[in-house]
Amino acid sequence: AALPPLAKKDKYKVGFAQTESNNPWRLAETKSMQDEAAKLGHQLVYTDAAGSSAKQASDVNSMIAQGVDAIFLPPREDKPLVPVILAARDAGIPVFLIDRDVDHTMAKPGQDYVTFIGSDFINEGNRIAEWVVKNANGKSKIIELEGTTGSSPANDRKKGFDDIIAKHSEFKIVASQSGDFARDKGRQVAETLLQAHPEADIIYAHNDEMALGAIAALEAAGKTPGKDVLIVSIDGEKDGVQAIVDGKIGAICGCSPLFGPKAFATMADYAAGKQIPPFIKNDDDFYDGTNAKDKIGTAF
Amino acid sequence: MNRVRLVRIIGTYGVLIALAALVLFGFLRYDRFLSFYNVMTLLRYNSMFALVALGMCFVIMTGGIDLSVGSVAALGSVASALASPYGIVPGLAAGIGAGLVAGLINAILVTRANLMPFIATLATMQAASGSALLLAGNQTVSVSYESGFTAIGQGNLWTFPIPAAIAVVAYLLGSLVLNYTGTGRAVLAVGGGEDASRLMGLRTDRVKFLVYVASGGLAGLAGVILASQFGAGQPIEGVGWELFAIAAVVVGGTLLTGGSGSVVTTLAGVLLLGILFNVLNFENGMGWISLSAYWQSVIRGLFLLVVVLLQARLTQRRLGAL
Amino acid sequence: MTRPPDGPSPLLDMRDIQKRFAGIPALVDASLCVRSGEVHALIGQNGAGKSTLIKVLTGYHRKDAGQVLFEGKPFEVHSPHHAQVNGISTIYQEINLVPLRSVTENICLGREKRHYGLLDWNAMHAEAEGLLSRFSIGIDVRRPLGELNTATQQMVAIARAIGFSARLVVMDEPTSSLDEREVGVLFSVIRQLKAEGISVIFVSHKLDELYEVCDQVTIMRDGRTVRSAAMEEIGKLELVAAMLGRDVAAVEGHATAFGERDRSGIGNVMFSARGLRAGQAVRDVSFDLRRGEIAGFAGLLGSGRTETARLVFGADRANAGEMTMEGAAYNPERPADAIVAGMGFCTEDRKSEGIVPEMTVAENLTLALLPKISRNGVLDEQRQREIVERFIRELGIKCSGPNQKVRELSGGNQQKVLLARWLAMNPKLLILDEPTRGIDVGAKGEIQRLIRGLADQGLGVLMISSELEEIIEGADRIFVLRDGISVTELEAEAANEEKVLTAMAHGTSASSEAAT
Amino acid sequence: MTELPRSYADRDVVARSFDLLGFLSRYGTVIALVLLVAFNLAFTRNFATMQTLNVNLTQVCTIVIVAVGMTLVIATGGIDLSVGSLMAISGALAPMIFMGKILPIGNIYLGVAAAMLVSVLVAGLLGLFNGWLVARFRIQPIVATLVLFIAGRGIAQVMTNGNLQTFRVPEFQWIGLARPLDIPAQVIIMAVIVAAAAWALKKTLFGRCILAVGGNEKASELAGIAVSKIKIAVYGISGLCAGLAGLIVIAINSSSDANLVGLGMELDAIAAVAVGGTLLSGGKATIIGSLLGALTIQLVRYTLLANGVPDAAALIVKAGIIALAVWLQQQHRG
Ligand SMILES: Nc1ncnc2c1ncn2[C@@H]1O[C@H](COP(=O)(O)OP(=O)(O)OP(=O)(O)O)[C@@H](O)[C@H]1O
Ligand SMILES: Nc1ncnc2c1ncn2[C@@H]1O[C@H](COP(=O)(O)OP(=O)(O)OP(=O)(O)O)[C@@H](O)[C@H]1O
Ligand SMILES: [Mg+2]
Ligand SMILES: [Mg+2]
Repeated sequence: AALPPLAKKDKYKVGFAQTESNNPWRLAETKSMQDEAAKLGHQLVYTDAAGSSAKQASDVNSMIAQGVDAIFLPPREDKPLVPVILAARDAGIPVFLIDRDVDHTMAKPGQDYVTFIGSDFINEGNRIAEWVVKNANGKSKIIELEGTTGSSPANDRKKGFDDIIAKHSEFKIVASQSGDFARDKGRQVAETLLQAHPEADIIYAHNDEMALGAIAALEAAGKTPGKDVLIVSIDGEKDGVQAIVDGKIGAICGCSPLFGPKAFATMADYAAGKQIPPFIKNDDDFYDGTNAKDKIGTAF
Repeated sequence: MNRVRLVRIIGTYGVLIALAALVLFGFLRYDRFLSFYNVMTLLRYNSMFALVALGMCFVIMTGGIDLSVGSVAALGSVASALASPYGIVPGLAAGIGAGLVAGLINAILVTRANLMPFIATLATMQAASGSALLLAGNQTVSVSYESGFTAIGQGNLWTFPIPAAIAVVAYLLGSLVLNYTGTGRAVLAVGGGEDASRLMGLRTDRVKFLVYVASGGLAGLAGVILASQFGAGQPIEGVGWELFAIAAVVVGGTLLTGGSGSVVTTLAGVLLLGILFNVLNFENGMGWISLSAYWQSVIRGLFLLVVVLLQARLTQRRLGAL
Repeated sequence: MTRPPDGPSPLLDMRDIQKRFAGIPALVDASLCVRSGEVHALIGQNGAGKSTLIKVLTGYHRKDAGQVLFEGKPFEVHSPHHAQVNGISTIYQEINLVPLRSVTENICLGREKRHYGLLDWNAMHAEAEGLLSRFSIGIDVRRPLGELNTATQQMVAIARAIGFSARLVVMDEPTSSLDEREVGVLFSVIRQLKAEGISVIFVSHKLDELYEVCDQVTIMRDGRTVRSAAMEEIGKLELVAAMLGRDVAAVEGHATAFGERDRSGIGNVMFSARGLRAGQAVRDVSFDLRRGEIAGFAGLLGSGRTETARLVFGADRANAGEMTMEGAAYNPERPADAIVAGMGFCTEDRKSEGIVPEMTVAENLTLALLPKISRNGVLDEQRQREIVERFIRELGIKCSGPNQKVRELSGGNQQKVLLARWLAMNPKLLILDEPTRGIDVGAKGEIQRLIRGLADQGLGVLMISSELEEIIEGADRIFVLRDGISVTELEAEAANEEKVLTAMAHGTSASSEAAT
Repeated sequence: MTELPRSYADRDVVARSFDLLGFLSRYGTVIALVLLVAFNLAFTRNFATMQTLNVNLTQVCTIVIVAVGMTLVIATGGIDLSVGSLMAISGALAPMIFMGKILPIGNIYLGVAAAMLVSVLVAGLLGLFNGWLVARFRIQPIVATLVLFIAGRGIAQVMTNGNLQTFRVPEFQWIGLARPLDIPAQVIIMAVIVAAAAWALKKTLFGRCILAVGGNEKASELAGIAVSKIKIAVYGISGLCAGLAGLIVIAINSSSDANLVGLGMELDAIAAVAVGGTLLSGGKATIIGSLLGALTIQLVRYTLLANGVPDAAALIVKAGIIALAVWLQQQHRG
């Protein structure tokens, strides 16, 4: 089967099947989509899967049943959403994946879905690890605060980071535990790990929220974040970038959730019959001491 | 006497009436609500919950509870995904087998170690979740598309979704067991008075043992469908399924204290809650008010409240005489 | 101890059974020997160990030592199920059925009728109806058991036990919640069983009954079998003496419990009810009660006595009617109101409405007294201890101490704790619903004397009892209820069994008008 | 003779022949705690420090506070699934008040006081609502509180539109950050609550009534106890405790996230109560037990984290320890 076409219209009814709304990053993403739809006058059918791939698939199914014109989908996992992507294709509805891709052995961009717009989580891990290697200044014992166990950003951000660190024998990951992408849990885990590994002097958190939790943990333990312990993370939310400005976080690899403009522009291009590349990469910012102050405006 | 019987009937079938009302509402309000596609995908998706709720229903009728069903389903999905390259039967066997093992552990904890069901199954819930993650290496596990395994979740019998057909068969069997076998009666008797049942010569432990194992097996089967329907074993799926199942069972008019309940109305409870999600999605599509996800949970909570209050009124009258 | 005369080997032979609970002995050296086709009485004071012995026999408790022979072979029972399969069918002291399930299910549970492997409901309903008709009970067997009154439930339990084709039927106080007519029916069924060669173990505190049906008697005291004899060989006084462990002369002294009563102390009307009505059970009940008077409620089972008492105590709300207490209008919305007005209510359903099983004797005893033994919401433990110890002493509650769990007490002692709960609050009006149900003769006398003594001090007592003797001897005035209507009022002097019985069966509301 | 747990007799025999087991079970939770501490002293680096104590105590505070309310609810034979959502509501409400989003309040102290009072009270009121459903309509507690479990977090999210609220308000955050006498403020709060509740359950009329209602509702009603009021009250108290715990969580983190505050708290608290030896069926309860139970669970978590046990395996170990602890607890229960 070929990719279904999209008729050229002024107003579309488009579906946006969000995976969850329990962290600032997702909220920013949703808001960006909604704002852009409102700006362009499209009707956005928005669902929230509350963190369940199965529910997300069912949400997409209900969009297909409602006969939306196109679907924007940030698939929660790379495999479970494939069947509904194919179902949408068969129902003649083009699907645009945003922020996460699916398994290419099961569904192919440009064939089963239009394209994938987003970042590369492994690459984010790589970039932040490279920064650490360059800027550690003799610090070397790393505590890693992982995202939700089993979730793909956690797996990829870990892989991207660990792969680079493995190549530099002077660094050592002394502990790596899940903080569930959440500030409170991140704080508690950091407190415990710092207790058990007092020699640790670098903390790598899979997102800013956990990094902020780690800062609270350090302060409670009487250490100075940024000085005694170097903190790096991923995402680039405002509080995080502000922490760079304050000297508490060393660097953050951005991962922009503001997909709205790019997503709808891509849809318009597709309707206009333009050739869409299979992967539209987000140009993620990278924040560190040199630019945080200037770029804080671009943080979400 | 006639009035009593009437009240009893309304009490039992109240959920059916609510279900009909909700469907009618959806039909009148949304264009494609009763479209073939929507109905079939709805049935396909909710078949998993139906199976889990069936097991839960039996456990609750004995006066117990099984919090582990969600993570056991996740475990089952991983196990069956791992076994799926070997074909449908190994896939099924692995998923159901994993569920049975988990159910067996629950059964042993409850009947041999005499743990309170809430705690025993809470522990199993965590252990099953951990096992699923370990087994899957913290990732989703692809199922094999070659072995035909995906037919269980994605295939059709003529035009009827296979998983829904499985659920229907399971409910028919469940209803038969409950109403026409000694074991079924024993389930209700144990829930109605465990000590009395034991003194009456029932092997209460055996009955409880059976329901937990069955619940585990059904959760495992739901896991197989999960893996097959979505093409992947998912170790972190299944969160909150237990509460969905409990809500469905209660909405279906089964007493949480045990001793009284019905299989058919449990299915109606599942559909009622499942259709509610669907209605909320359709409401979003209307574009009048774009309900945020947050409002949806508020509405779901309120809906549960209304149904439960209704049930309470009816059962209170039904049991008022006691 | 005496063994029964030799003959063919007995059906059941329990020897030197021992059983301890948390170190405290319940059975020290208990033996029981029952022959085929024999009705065997098992008697003893409250807490003597009768129920425990039975539960050892049926595998509910595991014995610590001793030997059981059944049908001549050693019998190691490990569960009630196992006992039932082996032909021992039991009715336990507390009704042990499942209230939410239908009568049929309760009767047929565990031996369902099948048709092609599936349950045959029609056959089961028919069987249930058939069994119940042996007791001349015609009810809708599809109804949940819990909707029936206590007596009918008890009959269902008996029907269930009879329904198993058992070799031995054990009945632990089956008659305590039955009235005379039903007891009669039960006895004819027991005789029928006997004729079929089935043995019966029969536990009861109503000694007169024993002489009617039993062939043999075994007497227990403090966990020991003290005597076993043929029923006709042993007189009633001798029985009592053996139970209590005293000599016959000492027992003879207080044979009648209530004794002669001086009615001059009875005062003015304290409480009155006019035209009470609530649902189907209570349709038109009027009565009054004077200070220091014991008013008895007589009636057949289901005549609405309990329901009336619950209305008076505020446990249920009346649809119509008026009540006055000490001259003022009285309209209780909940039991707390009645307690404030100075009433106490000792329920007939000790297990589900009376005791709090996990709590101690002390806590149970002071449950209705809490506001009085606390200051600013804080409990005064000193006072609690004083009160509890006094009542344990006065009522002779057999327990290891105030801190023993109530559920570990024998049935009769639980009943005493309940009574004490209400006596302790020093009420003006005490409603006693079957106050001596399941209480041994010794204790029964004590309780009856106690009631009388309290009445003498000005307490008004409303006593419901299915034992006609208790009502006629104990009450100063008797109200007879029939089908939820108070039909007759009788003064004690004028009352005799025949009159009361006639009123219970045929009484007209005409005489109730006469009473008002 | 009333209902006996099945193995009453069997257990009795066992208890006599192995007195050791009897002893073990009576002090099951304490022994589990001691063993955990011993294990950590031997194998966990840097364990014997004040800071470790601090970390564990501050982390366990919120669970203990919620578990106290939960213990009372469970003592009446109920259960409260809504605590996590109530934490989220109070956690969302407080910053809105002291940051002046609802009503501009000039004085920061006044604002903070109002924020604390109002948000805890709102949680308490919602608790009363739970109790009302349970007492008035006889809805089974799991279901009655499931309503707010689902809707409550939604309400908190709607209030904040799901957004994170961040703040730096020391006047408020003392509740999570201050250290009078070098003891963290929330630890003191926890200690006071535990002591008060333990005392109330043992020594007061209210406590006795709670246990009576849990032990036999009909009998309590007939003994003149206002069963409905007691039930409503315990759910109210549970709500208050949850509200307070919500404030502590947001104070420590300088931020309130309606999506996450108190997530999963109900199960942690119930597990703590059960491990502590309170019967989930009601009628028997121990507050100190719940404290010990929470500490045990906390220490297990700490041990596993500190020793680098991966999350997945940690889940299994934790499950095993909970089951074992409750089983041990149950052995001496008469
Ligand atoms: N489960 C138990 N735990 C502890 N003690 C018990 C238990 N069951 C019975 N007992 C004790 O064993 C003794 C015998 O009790 P049992 O119930 O056998 O008496 P009974 O002869 O049937 O009395 P009643 O006539 O009052 O029914 C009593 O002292 C009682 O307290
Ligand atoms: N729970 C119930 N459900 C339905 N009917 C009931 C219930 N309890 C009692 N009844 C009916 O109410 C009527 C009066 O019962 P009640 O218990 O007051 O009689 P009673 O004279 O006190 O007899 P008992 O000796 O059994 O206490 C009976 O017809 C009985 O069947
Ligand atoms: Mg007895
Ligand atoms: Mg009665």
